[in-house]
Amino acid sequence: MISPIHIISIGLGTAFALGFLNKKSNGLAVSLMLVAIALMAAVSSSWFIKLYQGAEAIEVYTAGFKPPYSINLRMGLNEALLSSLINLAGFLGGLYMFKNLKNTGKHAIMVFLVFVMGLNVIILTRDAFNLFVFMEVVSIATAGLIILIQDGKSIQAGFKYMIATGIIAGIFLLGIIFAYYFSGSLNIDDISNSNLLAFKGGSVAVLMIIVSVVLELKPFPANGWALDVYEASDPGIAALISAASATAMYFVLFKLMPIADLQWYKIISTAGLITFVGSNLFGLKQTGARRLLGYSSIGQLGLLMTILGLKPFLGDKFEYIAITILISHYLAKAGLFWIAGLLKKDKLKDWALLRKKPLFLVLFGTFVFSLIGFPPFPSFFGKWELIMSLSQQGLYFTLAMILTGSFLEGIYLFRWLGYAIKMESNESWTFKLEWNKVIPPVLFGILVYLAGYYSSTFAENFNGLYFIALAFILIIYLLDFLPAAVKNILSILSLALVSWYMLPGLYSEDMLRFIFTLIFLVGGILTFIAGFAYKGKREGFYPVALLMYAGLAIIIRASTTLEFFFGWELMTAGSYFLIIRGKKSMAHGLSYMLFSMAGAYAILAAFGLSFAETASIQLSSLAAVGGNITVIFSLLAIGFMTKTASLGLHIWLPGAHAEAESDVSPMVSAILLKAGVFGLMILMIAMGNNPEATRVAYVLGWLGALTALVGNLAAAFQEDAKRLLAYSSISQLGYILFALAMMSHLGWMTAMVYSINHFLYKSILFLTIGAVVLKVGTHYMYKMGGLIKNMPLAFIAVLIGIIALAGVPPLSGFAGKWLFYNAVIDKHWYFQGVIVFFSGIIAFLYLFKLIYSVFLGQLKDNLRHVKDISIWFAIPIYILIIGLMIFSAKPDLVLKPLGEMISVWYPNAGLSWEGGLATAPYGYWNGTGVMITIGIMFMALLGWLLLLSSKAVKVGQFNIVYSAEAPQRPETTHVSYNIYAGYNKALGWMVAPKITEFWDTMSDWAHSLAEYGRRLYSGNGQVYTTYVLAYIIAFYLIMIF
Amino acid sequence: MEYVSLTIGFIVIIAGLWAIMTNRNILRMIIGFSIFDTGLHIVIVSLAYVKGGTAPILDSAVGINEAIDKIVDPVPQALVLTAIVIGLGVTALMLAYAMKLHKEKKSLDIMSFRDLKW
Amino acid sequence: MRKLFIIIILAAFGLMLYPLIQSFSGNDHLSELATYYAQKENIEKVNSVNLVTAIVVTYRGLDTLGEVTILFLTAAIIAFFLKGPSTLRTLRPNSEIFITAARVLVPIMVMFGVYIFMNGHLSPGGGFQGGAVIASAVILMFLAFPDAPFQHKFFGFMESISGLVFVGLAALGALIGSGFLDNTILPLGTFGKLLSAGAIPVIYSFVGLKVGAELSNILNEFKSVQSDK
Amino acid sequence: MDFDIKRLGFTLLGLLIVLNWGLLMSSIMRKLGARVAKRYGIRWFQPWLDLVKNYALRSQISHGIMFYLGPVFRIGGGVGLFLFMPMIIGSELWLNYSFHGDLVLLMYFQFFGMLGMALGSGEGGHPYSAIGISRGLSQFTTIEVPMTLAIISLAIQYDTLSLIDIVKAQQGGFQNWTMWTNPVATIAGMFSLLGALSHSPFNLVKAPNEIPIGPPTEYHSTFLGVLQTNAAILHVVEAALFMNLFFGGATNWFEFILKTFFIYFWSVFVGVVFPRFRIEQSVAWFLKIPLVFGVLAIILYM
Repeated sequence: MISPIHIISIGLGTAFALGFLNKKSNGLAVSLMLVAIALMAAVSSSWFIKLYQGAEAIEVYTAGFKPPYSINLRMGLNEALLSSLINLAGFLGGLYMFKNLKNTGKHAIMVFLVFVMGLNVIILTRDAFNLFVFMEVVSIATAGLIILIQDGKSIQAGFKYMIATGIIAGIFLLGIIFAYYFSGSLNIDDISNSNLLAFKGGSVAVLMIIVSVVLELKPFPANGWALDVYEASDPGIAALISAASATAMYFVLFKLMPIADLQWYKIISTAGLITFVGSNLFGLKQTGARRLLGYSSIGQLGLLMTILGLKPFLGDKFEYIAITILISHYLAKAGLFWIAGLLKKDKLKDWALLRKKPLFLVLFGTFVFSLIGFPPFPSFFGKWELIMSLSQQGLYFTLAMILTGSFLEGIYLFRWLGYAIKMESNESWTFKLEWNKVIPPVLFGILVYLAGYYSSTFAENFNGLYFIALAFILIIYLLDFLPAAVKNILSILSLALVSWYMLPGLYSEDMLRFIFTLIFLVGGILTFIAGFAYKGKREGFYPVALLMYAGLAIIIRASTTLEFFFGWELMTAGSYFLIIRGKKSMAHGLSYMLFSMAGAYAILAAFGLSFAETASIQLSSLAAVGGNITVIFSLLAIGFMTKTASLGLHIWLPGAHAEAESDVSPMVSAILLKAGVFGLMILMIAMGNNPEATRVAYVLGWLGALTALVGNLAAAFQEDAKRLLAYSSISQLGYILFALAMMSHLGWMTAMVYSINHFLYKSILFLTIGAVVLKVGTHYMYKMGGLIKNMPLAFIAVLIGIIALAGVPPLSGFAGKWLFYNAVIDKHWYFQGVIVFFSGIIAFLYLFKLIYSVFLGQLKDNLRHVKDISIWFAIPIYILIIGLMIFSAKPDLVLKPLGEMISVWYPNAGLSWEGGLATAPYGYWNGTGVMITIGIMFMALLGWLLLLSSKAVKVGQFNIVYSAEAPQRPETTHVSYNIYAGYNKALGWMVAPKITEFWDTMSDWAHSLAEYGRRLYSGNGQVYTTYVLAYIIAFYLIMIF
Repeated sequence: MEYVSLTIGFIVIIAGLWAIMTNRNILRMIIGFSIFDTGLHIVIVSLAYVKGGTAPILDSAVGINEAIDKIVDPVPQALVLTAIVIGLGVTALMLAYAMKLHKEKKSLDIMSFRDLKW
Repeated sequence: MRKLFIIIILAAFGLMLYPLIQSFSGNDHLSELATYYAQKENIEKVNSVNLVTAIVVTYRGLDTLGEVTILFLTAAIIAFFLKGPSTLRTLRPNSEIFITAARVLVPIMVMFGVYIFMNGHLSPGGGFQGGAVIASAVILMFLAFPDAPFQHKFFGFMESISGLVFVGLAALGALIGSGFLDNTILPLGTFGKLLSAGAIPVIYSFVGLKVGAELSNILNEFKSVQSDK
Repeated sequence: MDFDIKRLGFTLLGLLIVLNWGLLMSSIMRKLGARVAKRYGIRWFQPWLDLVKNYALRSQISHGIMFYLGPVFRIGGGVGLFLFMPMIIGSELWLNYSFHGDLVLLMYFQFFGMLGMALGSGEGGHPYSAIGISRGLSQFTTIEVPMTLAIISLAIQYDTLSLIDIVKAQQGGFQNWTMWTNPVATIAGMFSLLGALSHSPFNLVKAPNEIPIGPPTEYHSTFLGVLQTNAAILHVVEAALFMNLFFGGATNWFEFILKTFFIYFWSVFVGVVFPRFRIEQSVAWFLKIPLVFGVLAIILYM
C-alpha cells in the first residue's frame, strides 16, 4: 500500500511541476492534473477497500517522531471514505471544467489541484495547527477558484468570502493557540484528553475552535458570504464547494467535537437546526438556480450539523445516518450544480429548456428526490433511522423541526422541478453538450441509485427484493425509445405477473389485502389497456406509472413500517410524475407533492413515535402502542388523509385529477386514493380498540361527513367534467373515511363496499369521460352536448356509472347506502349520518349535470361528426361494467366473504344471510330479489309502452319550441352552464373556497416571512463580518448561561 | 510582563476588528486585517514566553544541556512564523481583489459591491 | 446606530477574551512538548542549533509545506487574476541618487537573503525571512528600474524547481527515512556547523528560493497591471 | 326464488286500486282548489278522460332512445315504489314485495324514476326541461333532509328500519301512532311531504300555470299518459308511505283511503293558502324550520 502521505506528495509535486509547462501546453496541464487527482483517488480508495475489509486504521507520523512531537495523519475507514469521495468529486469536477481550466491557464490548474490536495489533508490530519494551515490553504484556493470566471459578481463574492473567512480563521487560530497553552499539545487527541472545559479560559478556547469550524459550515444567519459564493462562482466550482469542501469541513467538526462536551453537542444541534429551517425558509423566495442551490446546500449542512450534534443520542446509528445523508447531499448537490452549469440558465423558470434533453431531466429529478429523502436513495434510509432514533430519545422538537425544514426544502425544489417539467418554453437547445460535462452528472446519478441500494442493505428487516421492481422500472425506462404499445404490453405483463404471484396467497390468508391488491393491480391492468389508444412513444409515462404500482404493491406486501413507508414514498413519487404529466398540471403537481410530503412526514413521525414505544418496526407492533396513542393515531390518520383528500387536505385533488391525462385520471382517482383507505384500515385494525383512538375516530367521522358534503356541493357547481368527477372522488372518499371511522362491523362493511364500488364506477366514469374528452378536445361540459347519438357506448357506460354512484337500486351503489343506514343507526352517529345522506342526494345534481350536459340536449355543430370512444377505452370500461353488474346482481358473492373478514376485528352486529336476503340489526335487503323484481317490472312496462307507442316518429334535433337572443357569452347559452344557480344562491356559501384561501394565506405568510427575513443578507460584505462576530458572541452567551 | 503583551495583543485584535467593521474603504479594511493579524501574532508570542527565558537558539549563551531551563517555548515561535506567512498570502490576495474591484466600479467603497444579496 | 451595535459586539468580544487572560498565568518552565524539543538527546536527533528551525522544518515540516503552498497559491491566483490588458501610467524619472543606491544595494540584499536562509538552522532566520529579503531587493529594482525586463520565466522556473525539491526531499524521507520530511536522509553533520542538521539547510534554502521567487512573482504581477508604454 | 302467482295477482289488483284512487283523489283536490278560488273546477271524471285521450292519440314523436325510456323509468319508479311498499297490514299478500327490502330501499328507489325522467326529457333537447329538472333536483335534495332526520328518529324509536315492523308497532289503538308518540318527527316528516308532492308553495318545479317548464311539457300522447298514470300511483304511494310511518298504517282498504286522503289533503290545503317560493327560497326554507324539527326529533330520542 502507498502511504496516505503521498497524496500530498503527488498533489503538491504535480502542482509545482506544472510550473515548468509553457503556455501552449495548457491541455497537457489539465490532463496531468487529472492524472494526479486520479492517483490520489487511487491511493485513498485503495485504503478504503482495505480498511473496509477489516484492516486497522493506520497513523502516519511525519519526520519519524511520534505525536504530539510531530504531526500525524490518520487513515481510518471514515477518513478513507471521505477522502475517496473528495478525490472523486475533484476528478469529475476537473473533468467537467476541462475547458475553463485550460483556457485560464496553468496557474488556475495548480490552484485546483492544490484545492483538492488540501481537502485531503484536512480530512487526514490529527494536528490542530496543521488543520488550521490546510484550512487556510483550502480557503485561499477557494478564493482563487471563485474568481475563475472573472466577472464582477464573482469578484465581489470572492472578496466577501475572504473577509469573512479571514476573521473566522483568526478566531480559530486564537482558539488553537490557547488550547496549546492550556493543554501543552497541538494534537487533537491530546487536547480532547486534557479537559479544557474545566476552567473558564479553556472553555473560551474550545468555544473559539468549535465556533469557527461551525462558521466554516456556513450556519444561518452568519452565512451571507457563502450564498454569494454559491451564486457567483462557476457552477463547476460551486459543485466542489458544496460537495467536497462541505464534506471535509463537516469531518473537521466531527474530528474536533471530542474536545467539547455534551452541552456543546446540544448547541451544535440547535445551530444546525436553525440553519436547516431558516435556510430552507429563505430558499422559498429565490428565483435564481444557483443561489437556490446555495440555500439548499447550507440547509443540508445544517441538517448534517444537527445530526452531529445529536451524536450522543444517536449512538451507533450516528455513522449510518450521517453518511447516508452526507452522500446523498454530496452526489445530488454536485450533480445539480453540474446540470446548472450545463444549462447555463440561472432563472428557475428557464429550466423548462432542460426537458429538451430527457436524460438531464431524469437526472435532475433523481437529484431532487434524493435531496428530499425519497426512496430508493440513501437519504431516505438515513432520515428514517434519524427519525426513529430521535423519537426513541424523546427529542420531539428536533424531530418536528427537521421535518419542517425538509418540507420547506421540498416546496422550492419541487416547484423548480415542476418548472423544468411543465413551464412554457419556446427556446431550443442550441449549444453543444460536451462529453466531459455529461459524464460527471450521469455518473453521480448512477451512483446515487447504487448508494441507495447499498444503504438499504443495512436497514433492518428490509426486503431487498423490492429493488427488483425498481430495476424493472429502470429497464422500462431504458426501453423508452420503443413505441407505446410495446411498453404497454410489457407493463401489463409485469402487473399481471405480480398479481399472479401475490393474489392466490393472499386470497386464503388475508382477504383485506387481497381486495386491495385486486383494486390496485387488476385496476392497473385495466387502465393500462386504455393506454393502447395512445399513439407514439408516450415518453416517460410507463416508468412512472409502474413506479406508482410498485409502490402500491409494496404497501400491500410490507410487513414493517419501514417497508410500508418505502412503498408509500415510491407511490407518491410515481403518482406525482403521473399527475404532473397533465396539460396544465404544474401547480397541481406541486400542491399534490406538498400535501403528500406533509402527510408522509406525519406518517414518518408517527412511525417514529410508535417505534419509540414498542422498539419494533413491525407493522403489527402498532397494536402494542399505548402511551402516545392519540398523537400517533392522529398523525397517521392525517398522513393517510392527505391521500384520501379529506376536507382541509383536499385542495390538491380537483386540479390534479382534472388536468391529468385521460387514462391517468382513473389511475390517480379510482386506484391511488385507495392507498389512503388501505392505510387507514391498517391503522384502525392496529389501534382501533383503544378508547383514545375512538375519540380521534369520532373527529374523523365528522371530518368524513363534512368532506362528503363539501365535495358533492362543489361538484355540483363545476363546469369542467373531469373536475366534477374529481370533486365527486373527494366526497366518495369522505364517505369511506366516515364509514371507517365508525369502527364497527357494518361501518367497515360500508367502507369496503364503497371502496370497491368507487373503484368500479369511478374507473368507468373517468375512463369514459376521459375518452370523450380525447375525442371532443375539451373538458368543459357546456362545449359538449347531445353526444348520445354519436357515442352510445360512452353514454351507456356513464348511465350505468351514475346510477351506481347515486346508489339507486338495483345497482351495487345501493348496497353501500343500505349498509350505511344500518351502520349509522347502529353506531348512533345520526347527525353525521344525515350530513352524509344529504350529500348523497346532492350527488344527483352533479350526476345529472354530467350526463345531461355531455350526452343529452342539443348536439353542437362542431361535434356533429365525432365518433364513439376508442375501443381501447371501451374494453376496460365494459369489463368494469360487467364486474359492476355481477356485484349488483349477486352482492352476497362479495359481501359474505367481506363479512367473514371483518368479523375477525368486529365480530358483533354483522349481517345474517338467508339465501340472498341479508338481515342487518335494523333492516333487511335482498339484492338479487330487488334486481329481479325491478328487472321484470321494467321489462313489463317497457313492453307496455312499446305496445302503445310502437309508431312513434323520430324527429329532428331542432324540432322543439325554441327562442333565444344573441348571446354575450356563448357558454351561458348552454343550458347546463351554471344550471344550479338557485341552489348556489342558497347553499353556495358552504363551498366558498375558504380552505384554499386558508392554504394560500399560509403559503403567503411563509413567503412573506422568507422575503422579509432574507433581507438579512444585505449584500454588504462588511455587515457579514458583524454577523460572524455576533454569531460567536451568541455562542458565548449560550455557553455561559 | 507577559500579561501586558497579552493584553496589548488582545487590544490590537479588537482594534483590527474595529477597523474592519467600520471602515467602508476596502484598503482600510485590508489594513484592518493586517492589524488583526498582528494582534494575533503578539498573543501567540506572549504565550510562548517563559519567565527569564531567552531565544531558543543554542549558542554560547545557552548550552545544549541547559536549554530546557533557559529558553522560551519554541513551538509558538514556529507557529507564528507560519501564521505570519499565511497572513502575508491573504493580504496579498486581498490587495489583488481590491485592485480588481476598483477596476470594476472605480470605487473602493464596500457599499458599492452589493450586487449579490438576499 | 450601526457603530453602536459594533461597539457592543466588540465589547462583548472583549469580555469573551477576558477569561483567557484570567486563566493565563505565564510560564514558569517549558511545557512538556517544548521540553521534549529542548532535551539534549532529542536535539541531537535533529542536530539543529536553532530549535525553532528544527520545529519548522522537521517536526512540523508539514505546516511549512502548507505555508509554502499558500504563497504558491497566492502567486498562482494573482497570476491569472490580474492577467489582462494593462493600463498606461506615466512616471517621473527616478533620481540619480536612488538609482545609484539601488545598483549598490540590490546585489547586497540578495546576498544577505541567501545568507539568512542558508544559516537558518544556525541563527535567527530561515527560508521565509531570506526569501522576503530577496523579494525586497526585487521591489527595490522595480522602483529603481521600472523599465527593466522582469525575468518571470526564470522566477517561475525557480519557484517550481524549489517546490519540487522540497516535496521530493520530504517524500524521500518517507521512502528511505523514518517518515515524511525526515531530515536524517542526509548526514546530520557536526552540531553548529553549516553542513549539519541533515536535510534542514537544503530544504530551507529551497524554501528561501521559492519564497523569494514567489514574492517576486506576486510583486511583478501587481506591477504589470500598469505599464509604461 | 319461488314464483308466486297469487301474490302477483293481488299486487296487480292493488295497483289498479291505487291508480284509480289516485286519479279520483286528484280530481277531488283540483275541485277543492277551484272552489276555494271561487271557480267551478273540473268534473270529477276529468282525469280518466285525460288519460284515455292521451293513450289514444295517434301522433307520437320521439327524440331518441333515452327520450323513449324516460317514461318507462318514471313509471317504473312509481310502480316499483308501490311494489316495495306494504299496503295493508294484517294481510300477507297486500304487503306486495316489501320483503325484498326495507325503508332504505324505498327511499332510494324514489330516485329511479326521477333520474330516468330527467334523462329522458333531457334528450328532448329543450332547454326548459333541463331547467325544470335542475330545480326539481335542487329542491328534492333539501326536502330529503328533514325526511331523513324523521326516519332516523323513527328507526331509533322503533329500533328497526323495516317499514312493516314500524307499522306493526303502531297497532293497538289511536294512541300508539307515531303522530302521538313522536310528534316532532311527524311534523318534520309532514313538512317534507309538502315538498315531495310538489304542491304550492313548492311547485316551481312544475310551474303548471305560467310557463311551459318542466319535463312533462316535453312529452305528449302515450308518453304523457304514462306519466299521468305514474303521477296518480305515486301520489297515493307517497301518502301511503307517510301513513305507514306516522299514522299507524292501514289494516283495510277503507282505512287506507281515508288516511291517504287526509295526508294528501294537507298538502293541498297548504298549497291553497301559500304563494309559490322561488327555488333558492324553497331550498333555504327546508334547511330552516323543518331541519330544526328533524334535529329535535333525533335529539329527543338519542
